[in-house]
Amino acid sequence: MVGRPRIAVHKFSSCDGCQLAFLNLGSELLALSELVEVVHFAEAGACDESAQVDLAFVEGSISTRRDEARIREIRKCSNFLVTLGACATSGGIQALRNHADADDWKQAVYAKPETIDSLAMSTGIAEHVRVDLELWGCPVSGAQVLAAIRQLLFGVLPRSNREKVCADCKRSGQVCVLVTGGAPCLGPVTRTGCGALCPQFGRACYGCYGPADSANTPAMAQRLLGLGLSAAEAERQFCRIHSHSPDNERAALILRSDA
Amino acid sequence: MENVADCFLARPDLQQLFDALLARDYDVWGPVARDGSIVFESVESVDMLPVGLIDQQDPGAYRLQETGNERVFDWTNGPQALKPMVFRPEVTLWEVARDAAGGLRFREPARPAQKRAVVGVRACDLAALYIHDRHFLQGESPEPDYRAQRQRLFLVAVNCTRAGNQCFCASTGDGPQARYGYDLALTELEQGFLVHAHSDAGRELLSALPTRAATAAEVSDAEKSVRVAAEQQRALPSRDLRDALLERLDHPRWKETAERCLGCGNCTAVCPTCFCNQEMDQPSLDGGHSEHVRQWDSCFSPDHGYIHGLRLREDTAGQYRQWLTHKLATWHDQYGRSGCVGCGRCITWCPVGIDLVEEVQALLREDAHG
Amino acid sequence: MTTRAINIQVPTLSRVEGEGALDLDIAGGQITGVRLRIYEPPRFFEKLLEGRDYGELPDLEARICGICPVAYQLTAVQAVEAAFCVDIPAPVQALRRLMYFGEWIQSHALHMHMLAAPDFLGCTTIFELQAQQPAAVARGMRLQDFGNRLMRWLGGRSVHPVGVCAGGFHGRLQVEDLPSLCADAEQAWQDSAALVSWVCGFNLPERQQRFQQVALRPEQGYPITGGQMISSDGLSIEADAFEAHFEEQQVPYSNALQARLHGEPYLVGPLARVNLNLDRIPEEVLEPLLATSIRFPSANPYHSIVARALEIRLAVYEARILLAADWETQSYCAPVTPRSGAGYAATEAPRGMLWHGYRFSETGSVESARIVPPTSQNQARMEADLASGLTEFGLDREEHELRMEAERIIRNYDPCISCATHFLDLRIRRRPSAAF
Amino acid sequence: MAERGAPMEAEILDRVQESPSLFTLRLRLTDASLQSAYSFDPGQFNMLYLHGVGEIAISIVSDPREADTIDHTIRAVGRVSKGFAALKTGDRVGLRGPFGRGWPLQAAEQHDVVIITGGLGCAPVVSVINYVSQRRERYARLNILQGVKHSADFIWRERYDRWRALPDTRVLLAADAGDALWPWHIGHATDLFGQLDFDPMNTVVMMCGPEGMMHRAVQHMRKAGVPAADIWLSMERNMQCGTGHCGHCQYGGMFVCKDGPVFPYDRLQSLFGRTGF
Ligand SMILES: Cc1cc2nc3c(=O)[nH]c(=O)nc-3n(C[C@H](O)[C@H](O)[C@H](O)COP(=O)(O)OP(=O)(O)OC[C@H]3O[C@@H](n4cnc5c(N)ncnc54)[C@H](O)[C@@H]3O)c2cc1C
Ligand code: SF4
Ligand code: SF4
Ligand code: SF4
Repeated sequence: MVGRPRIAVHKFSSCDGCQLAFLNLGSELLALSELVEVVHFAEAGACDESAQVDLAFVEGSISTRRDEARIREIRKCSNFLVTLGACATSGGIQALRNHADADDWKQAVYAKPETIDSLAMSTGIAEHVRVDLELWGCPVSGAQVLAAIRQLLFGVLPRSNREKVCADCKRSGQVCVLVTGGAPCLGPVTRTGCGALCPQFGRACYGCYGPADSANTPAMAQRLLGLGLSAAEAERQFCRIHSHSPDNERAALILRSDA
Repeated sequence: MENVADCFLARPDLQQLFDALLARDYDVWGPVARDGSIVFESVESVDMLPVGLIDQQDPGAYRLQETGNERVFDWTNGPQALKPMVFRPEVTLWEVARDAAGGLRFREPARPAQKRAVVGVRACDLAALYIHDRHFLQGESPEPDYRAQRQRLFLVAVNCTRAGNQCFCASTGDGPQARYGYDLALTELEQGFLVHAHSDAGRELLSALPTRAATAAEVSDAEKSVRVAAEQQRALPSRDLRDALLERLDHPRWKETAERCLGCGNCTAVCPTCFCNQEMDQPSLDGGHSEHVRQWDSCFSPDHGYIHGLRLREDTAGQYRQWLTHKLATWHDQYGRSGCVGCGRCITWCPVGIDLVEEVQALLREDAHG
Repeated sequence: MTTRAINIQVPTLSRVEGEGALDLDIAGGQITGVRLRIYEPPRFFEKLLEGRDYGELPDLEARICGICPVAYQLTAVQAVEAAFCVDIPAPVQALRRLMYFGEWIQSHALHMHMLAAPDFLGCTTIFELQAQQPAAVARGMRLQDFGNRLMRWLGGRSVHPVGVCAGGFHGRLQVEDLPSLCADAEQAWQDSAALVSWVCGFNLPERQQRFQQVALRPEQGYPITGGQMISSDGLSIEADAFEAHFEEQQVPYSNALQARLHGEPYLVGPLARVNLNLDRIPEEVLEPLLATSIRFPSANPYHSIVARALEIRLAVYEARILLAADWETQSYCAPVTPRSGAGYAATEAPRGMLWHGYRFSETGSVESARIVPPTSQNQARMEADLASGLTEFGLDREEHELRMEAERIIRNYDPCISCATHFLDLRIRRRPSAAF
Repeated sequence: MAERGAPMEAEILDRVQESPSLFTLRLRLTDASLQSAYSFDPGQFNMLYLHGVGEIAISIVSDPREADTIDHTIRAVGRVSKGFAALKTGDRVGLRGPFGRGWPLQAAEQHDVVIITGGLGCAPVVSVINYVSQRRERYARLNILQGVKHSADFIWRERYDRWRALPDTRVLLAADAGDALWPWHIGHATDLFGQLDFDPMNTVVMMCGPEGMMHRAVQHMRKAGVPAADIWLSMERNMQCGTGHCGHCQYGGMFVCKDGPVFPYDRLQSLFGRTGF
């Protein structure tokens, strides 16, 4: 990427929280706007969804027929596509419906479900188009996004980080909530990025950054049972923000057959 | 056993130790109870010490319990040794600025110089510190940040008079009594502390404390309680497990343990001798400036054994085997001893309670020998 | 007057939170249909909460909206506490107010500077505004950041914070951060006065409309974490009576339900709050307003942006007081024991009243959940405002002007479509009157 | 060596594209006194730093006699090396080094020399061949055996032609698969072991390449009667610091960065060929 790369920020089904990784940057947002040209970012007022860009950020999951078509168009006009957050990487919290009967759910919330365009599944972007980089986290942090953009501006890929939350937890000098209090902390199977926030607040990690590389979720599931959780309680730990990721599905399946 | 101590400091006078250190411009650190454990923090007053607290340690579990007595050093250890103070979890090694013409100006950051005293250091912590000194300082290229942190330290050791449930330092030859590497050592008795100085700075400080000569009974009391602590411990089968483990690289146990192991690296983070670290750049947004940072790493991290296109240890079994064989076997090749000082931290702080002693026993058990 | 049938599609309404579209029918010089279509995909939150433990609610519900997660968290935990009859100690209540005000400051500052201000200052993005008025933008970002800081202090991060739980807060309060927070609060206090004056200087259109308004009103102070639900027409009820007076309807063109009070559209949000609780705003807060010609109560919907500026000032005012209290490094949390029953709570989210109702099992698991967010309450009011606002603007204006005015009207409500269920895609169909 | 410190600034004097993914950077330290104090042994490496991106271990390929430049041949494989690939003449980089222990070039004098490389052209060995060919009279018979996967991967053909013309020198080339223009052996490099010309008891073997290839070559040399201590291998492991602190390059009890990267086989023997170390 030479010169000022053109960037786009797209939204699909989501809570908008990951876009705030940009909008909450303060003065750094203005500094960023000197480094890149924001071509499309509807929430910030720039609208040109079909413009050819160097770098596209995608927030949100694919959950309607319209989304499916849109993401394919976006892929065509984006050189490098980065997914932002849980929704875009694993379907997000709304993927909880993948395990339920989606029609049933529609009926419960809406009186005239037939007018609602909604697929049975909420899925991550990579299930539909090629993704060049995934930034996990619910939400991704501004620091994470800026670090990735900076490396891309240098013309290199961002450094891979395949550590678990525990690594940051120990580096920041926290005392383990699982070992001292028996809290059902998912830190040992969750990817880093947040800086081990929950343990800093004395509480168990609930896995919002998604399963880490080589997450041994079945062993974690056994440990949760050992801490006294019921199989159903343990299953819910894995079925939360990233229920649709394979590692969590694996653990949930084991626990369901346990229950 | 060498004399445990020569002087006696009455319990009410313990504050004077802190005062004397503060008066000598030390930043004084000591044990405090925080978040259900004992950690080292800045401590100015004895009121902040963990009075009447002991630690109940089991594989994967740590609980503080109240004893109702006045003793302040009856706990054995918490998750940290001296490691975070000398081999810091994250530190900027150097910085670089790029000028408009593309020129690079490298700079090393200023390192802290204020003296720091740590009260409550255990024999195993000292043994581990000695190993880290060998690793970070005594090679061909000493590590500047480690050196700066290390040179600040004044160490007040405590001889253990109670064995933790996971302690096995007697079997590794590293405790429970502090033998080297400290300035002052305390042994806690009913009424006070035996104090022993082991360096010039220690002797100078001791001379400022309101001590009297210890009685023979006090000395023998102290010796006895340290001995009892040693006798109560668990034990590793041998101090030198090098060949025994390297002969068992294909043992089925590695895979069995890997099924339980979460690969989270907590064992390496709490181990006082683990030294692996990774380096990375943290550039400013405009790209003009960058900090080159060093962070604790772990051989359990998938990127640890990565060379382009290949993960040398592709599964947890390989990672666990690397950890254990480095710690207990190939460490001997590097530093003439095992890398384990018997503190038991990796056992307690493992979220699933994988027990190093038990693992070694299982690997050595002939019937299971593949 | 237009005599041809025209069908215009404008694909994107920008600077709103979420995805939606607007269909406008103009026939015979009159607006015959306004349909705010919200097609942000539904996420079925109420359904996915069923069977969950009450303790999970703050983490799950935050994900309804990244812009106002604190609103969802604090409403949910208060409904839990109502169901379990938990008494919340005053310090916890004070910290909740502080955190919630943090969200108001963040959300209002973001809306005012990044979304709304360009409408009144002739530009389209914050980046253009930055080129024109760098000092105002810097001030806005300082304020936004102060709001974020308050949330981070109590929750670790401002989007989906991790500090809130039923009973109070996780962890220990980090009192060492207080001196610098207080210093930031002083700066924010200065900034907020300048902000009010700045906004009052915008060329805001003169409009006078009649509308019903709803806001909370606590026993004392300005509403945020709770209070009686009151309306401009004399309603005064508790949160648990909400369902008896308000109903949600599905309209065929939208994925968001529309709420009505006694069958009528109504307004919630900053303008309704200021109008109904003017007596609760301290004089120091109002001071910068007095130098201008704008007065409340106001029937001009465009005064919402002034109301937001005032609320930022009010939030900073209270934050200064709250931060100065005697805080200690300790846990602020009351014990919670689950029991079966229903729990309701209403709070004032940045965009207006937010209502939650749950039924819990004996063990504290959610049996049913109902959530009514502010944007779905404002939807019908927005349609009404569009009809009268555009007519006043002049229906025979150029289509692009109509489109821009329509977007400006909608944006003025700071609709959070993610909450309601983003991009407005405006279609105007003009027909000669003969077609009817 | 002194305390580990920050990198030194170096300027790219020249950049040569050797093949689509391989390029050579000729560097000079911008501080002239540092440059004149800089000396190294063939087989040692530097940590090269790309601004804001990171450091990677790269062997020095120039001749130690060339006192005013330091050459590196780099293959663009991943994030940092690809970043280096985009640099131009005149750009500045950081350099720390030299690190490690190089080839036993003095010990090898008067001995037969066998150099075996595999995979995609191996820069560290090329520097050895250059070194030996510059001082041809000091060494006895010289054998160069190189295997590539595909004939198209073979680069530096003219260099090999030059080496082939040296006195008492044998150059053996093999490609697993080759096109019609490949005049040399098609098949495994191991097939050519029989054609090597050396006295097993008076030979120094130096090799570099993928570990599987080195493993087969070692077996052959051992079978031919070369003592383990006379077979030298250049090892590659993840490296963060180059100074023996980061722990990433451990191979059993050895730190590849400071105890190697060049090792005599007898030191590697116990683990060599085993996965996971
Ligand atoms: C002693 C030594 C000498 C070397 N000499 C050369 C040389 O002359 N020419 C050359 O092209 N390559 C050489 N390499 C290999 C070179 O270091 C790697 O190709 C390079 O580190 C890959 O980095 P990357 O960021 O481009 O790749 P990525 O695959 O993106 O790797 C990410 C990170 O992992 C580490 N890493 C990955 N592969 C290796 C590796 N093979 N060795 C060490 N660390 C690695 C690095 O920290 C790297 O930044 C040498 C390696 C060693 C150990
Ligand atoms: S608290 Fe959680 S994240 Fe931290 S070390 Fe323990 S298990 Fe890991
Ligand atoms: S600790 Fe876990 S749940 Fe908490 S913020 Fe980090 S990744 Fe998310
Ligand atoms: S290996 Fe375990 S017991 Fe031994 S020193 Fe390390 S943490 Fe302590």
